[in-house]
Amino acid sequence: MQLPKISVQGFNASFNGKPAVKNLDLEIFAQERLAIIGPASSGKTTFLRSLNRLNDLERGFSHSGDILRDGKNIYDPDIDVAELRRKVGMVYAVPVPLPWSIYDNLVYGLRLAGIRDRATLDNRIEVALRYAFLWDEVKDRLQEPANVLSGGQQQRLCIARVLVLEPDVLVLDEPCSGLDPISTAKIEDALVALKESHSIVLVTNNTKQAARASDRTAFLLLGDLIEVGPTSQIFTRPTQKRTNDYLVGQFG
Amino acid sequence: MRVSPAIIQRIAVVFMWALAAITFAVLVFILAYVLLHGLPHVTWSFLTQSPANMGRAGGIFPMILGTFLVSGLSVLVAAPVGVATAIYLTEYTHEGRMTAVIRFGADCLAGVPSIIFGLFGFVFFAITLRMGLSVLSGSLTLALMVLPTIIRTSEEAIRAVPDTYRQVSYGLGSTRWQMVLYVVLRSAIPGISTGIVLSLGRCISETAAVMLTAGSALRLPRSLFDSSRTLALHFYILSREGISMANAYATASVLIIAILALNLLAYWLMRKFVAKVGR
Amino acid sequence: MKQDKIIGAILLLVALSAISGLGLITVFIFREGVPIILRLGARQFFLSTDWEPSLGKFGILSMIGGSLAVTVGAAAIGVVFSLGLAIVLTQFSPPGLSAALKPLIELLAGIPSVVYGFVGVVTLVPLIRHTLGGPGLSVLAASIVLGIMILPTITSIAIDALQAVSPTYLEGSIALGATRWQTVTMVILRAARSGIVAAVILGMGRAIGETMAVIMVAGNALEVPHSLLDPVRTLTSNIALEMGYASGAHRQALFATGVTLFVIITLLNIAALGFSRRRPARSRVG
Amino acid sequence: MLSTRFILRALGVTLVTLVTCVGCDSASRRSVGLLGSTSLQPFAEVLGEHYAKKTPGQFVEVQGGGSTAGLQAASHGLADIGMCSRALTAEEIRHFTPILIARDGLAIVVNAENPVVGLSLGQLRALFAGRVLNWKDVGGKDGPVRPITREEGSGTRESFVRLVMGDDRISRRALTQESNGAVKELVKGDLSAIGYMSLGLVGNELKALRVDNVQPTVKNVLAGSYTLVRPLLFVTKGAPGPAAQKFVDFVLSPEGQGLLEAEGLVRAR
Repeated sequence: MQLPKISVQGFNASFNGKPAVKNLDLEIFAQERLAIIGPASSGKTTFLRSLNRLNDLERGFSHSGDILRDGKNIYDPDIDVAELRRKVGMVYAVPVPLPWSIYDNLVYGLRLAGIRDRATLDNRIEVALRYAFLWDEVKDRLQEPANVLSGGQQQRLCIARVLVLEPDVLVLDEPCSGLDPISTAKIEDALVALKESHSIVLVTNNTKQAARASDRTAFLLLGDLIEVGPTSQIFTRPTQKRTNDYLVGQFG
Repeated sequence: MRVSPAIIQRIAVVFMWALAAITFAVLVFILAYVLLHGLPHVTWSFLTQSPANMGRAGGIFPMILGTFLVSGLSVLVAAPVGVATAIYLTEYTHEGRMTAVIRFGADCLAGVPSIIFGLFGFVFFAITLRMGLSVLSGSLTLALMVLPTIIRTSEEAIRAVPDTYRQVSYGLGSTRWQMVLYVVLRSAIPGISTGIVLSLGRCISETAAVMLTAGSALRLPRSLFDSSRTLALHFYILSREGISMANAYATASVLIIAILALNLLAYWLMRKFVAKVGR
Repeated sequence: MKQDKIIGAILLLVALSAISGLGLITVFIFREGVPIILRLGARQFFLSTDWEPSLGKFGILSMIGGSLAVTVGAAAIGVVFSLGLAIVLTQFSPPGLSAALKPLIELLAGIPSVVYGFVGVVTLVPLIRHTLGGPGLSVLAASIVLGIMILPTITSIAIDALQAVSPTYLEGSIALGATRWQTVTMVILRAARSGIVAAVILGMGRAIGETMAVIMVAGNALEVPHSLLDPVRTLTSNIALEMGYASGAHRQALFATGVTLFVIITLLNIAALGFSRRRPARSRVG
Repeated sequence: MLSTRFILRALGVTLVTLVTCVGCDSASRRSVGLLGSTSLQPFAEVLGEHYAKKTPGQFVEVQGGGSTAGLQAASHGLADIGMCSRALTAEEIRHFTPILIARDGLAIVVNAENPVVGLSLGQLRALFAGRVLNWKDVGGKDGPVRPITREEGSGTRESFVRLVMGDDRISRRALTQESNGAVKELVKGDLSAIGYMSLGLVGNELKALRVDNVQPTVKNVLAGSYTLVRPLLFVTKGAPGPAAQKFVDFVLSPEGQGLLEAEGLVRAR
């Protein structure tokens, strides 16, 4: 069995003393798509934002336990948080293009990392845009403002913006919540291709999407991990009653 | 007989529109009064020559330059300080005792009348720091005076930048400072500029504080340690000493046109800003 | 991160130095002005109307009274017009028109005070003198000029306060059968009350601190005014009139006048701050 | 990016400006600095203008501030010469060297429509002290008297008090104006007003009253018959420096005196 890309061990997270994630143990492997499902406020997003330490910026956030990435605890004091965030790329529920041109959006992360070489920038952008199935749509209009793109295009731009940094983990927080079925399908297709070279964590409210677009599924409820397993098994033969209740629509 | 509420409303609205009409009529009257009396005397040579015969003849070039120096320098000093303060308040700390102290200080400073700034600048900059009545004393005094405006408008502009932008920037691996510099300031600059432009307008209009700190020398200032008379003060002296009404009106016209231009600029920047952050 | 901590510390330092200006002002004004108040006694200084610097008499009661008179007058005029404007622009005007008129109010705030004073002297003062009598330079003239000058301050803050009232109030009230005007007077003004009071207080602070325009139109006589048509001297004009010449005790007394003004205005500011609810802390991540 | 460039550029400009300006010393750039009486300021500006034209490389910087401020400035070295439009007090004479550059008649002015043509010194005193409140008591039309005075510390006011008021105090109801021009405007527009100002500034829109039957004219001042006269002084602390002395010499020369006379003042000698 291969080593996990990310290994979460006894991880707790709380805001102002109120626990959001409780004693979580979970492994995320390379080349897999892990879906996290669960009703609202069950700690999905908190968990996701712990993976790139975005929660550190929230007031009153505290945590315990370890999250190992390639065997190294990401909460160690000698971790370069900026570097971590580049390698654990995050896509938000609502597409947020910065109010600049498409090109500036794409190169922003690279410039932050100190990469200025024009050829490298252009090359990385093309690769990322192709991954996100956006290249053909924007290759001739990179200097146009990003907010003229459609919602689906904007979200794929946001994915590409993360991909130019060549992350090895991609975390997506309900990336298709505001999108139409066609845009959603495009993003799900992109994830299939991306999984070859990335670990993908996909938080979603849409159980059908989890069933379609993931290899394994984890079910969180009120901060507790109830069950995790291959997607096909979770959706057909959940071992926990609460998982089954959720999937048939008993709550949430 | 009871008057119906609809009629009362109609009367009230007519009354309030009348008040509004009077207000705008006063504005138009003041502008027209000054410009009609003054513009005929504003010629190219009036703008480019030095005054002669204590301002009875000649032009106002030294005052234009003096105004430009005093206001420009004060904004140049106040803007970085004010914007930095606003950044601190919005991006580098949480609401707490420190922000309360800073905000209270800024609010109090905003209420201090200009004559007090003048007294202070006179004692502190001109005498204690031995800068004399000079462009430097005047501009530092004015810088202190417009600081609260710059802090407040910058803070508002920075707060208007959506939080999601900050999230995205962090997510792409920026430090806080990079985020502030590249995302927040870049979006907030039109809004911040609006405050700076309005502050520039206040500096140009100010009389009491510059009278006590920058002095009233008629000559072209050659250095920041020279005294210089600003346009507003020149207008005041010309009109009050009864030296030359024509030149007083002309000076006031130049002043008013500068203010109009700055207000237009501020308005344009504001619209640009609103369009940018999509409020 | 370490770099961010350093930058944060630098920014804090800048912020503190920015407001240290207030401390410096307080220290310098008080250092120059307070000794003479102590020497003469607060009674002699604040409660006497006898101001005769050449005889060593420094009583500023009439100036305090004068400042209050013109400030109250200005507030009365300013409030009526500002509230009317604020209400009509927020409640009864098409949005396009309001958007076009608001910059004009800003412009009114941008006109230099010397220009207000001057136009007041050449138009308003003779008008008062010929129609109402008296010297023209008067409490009334100063109140009108100051009223116009503080109008933009009060109006813009009042507009903010009125706009902050939740639209559900309006809908709820209209649904109960009230007219828009009834809603404004009974619901919206009440909800925006504290903001409006803060606006008025800040406006009064501006009026009491205004100098150049007041010197020009108030007449500056030392006698306590008995009517609106009498001339009046304010704290600010007392300072600006005599500062250029003053030395020794006279100069100290003028700084003490400044101290008085400073204290009054700071109290007004604190009152206004108390009334204007502080903006709620932003829920923030960055 | 835009913001960094902008901020860096702004900082750079500030720094360069400050450095260049700290480098240059202001005193070396002006030849003579004058500060003081606002009554004298316009005349000094005229003198300075001609002086600068006549002697290339020389600049005269003139500041207002008032007579007393002028004395202080001279004593602190803030200015080379203080300007004073009143006689020095006994105390002041011990500290300063006065140079009489001209004399100035003090004109009593009323509205041109006011029928009164002359007043005695006593009547004048009673009007300004507020003892006489109606013009008809001094031979005018029925109507209130509105005395207009200058601000405390003004050389014009102090001269007026010394020459006219004696032990009386100026009425507290007197309107106080901060400049000759403002007094002039007010008297021009108000039938009831009475004020005082420099004879040279009266112009032809106001009526200058006879005092004790003497018409206020330059001739009468020179002859000594018009008694409301004040000295206009340049004041230095000790002997003036060479540059200041050269300017003083110019002012006292026939050319300088001629300029002052043309402005309506009365020559020093």
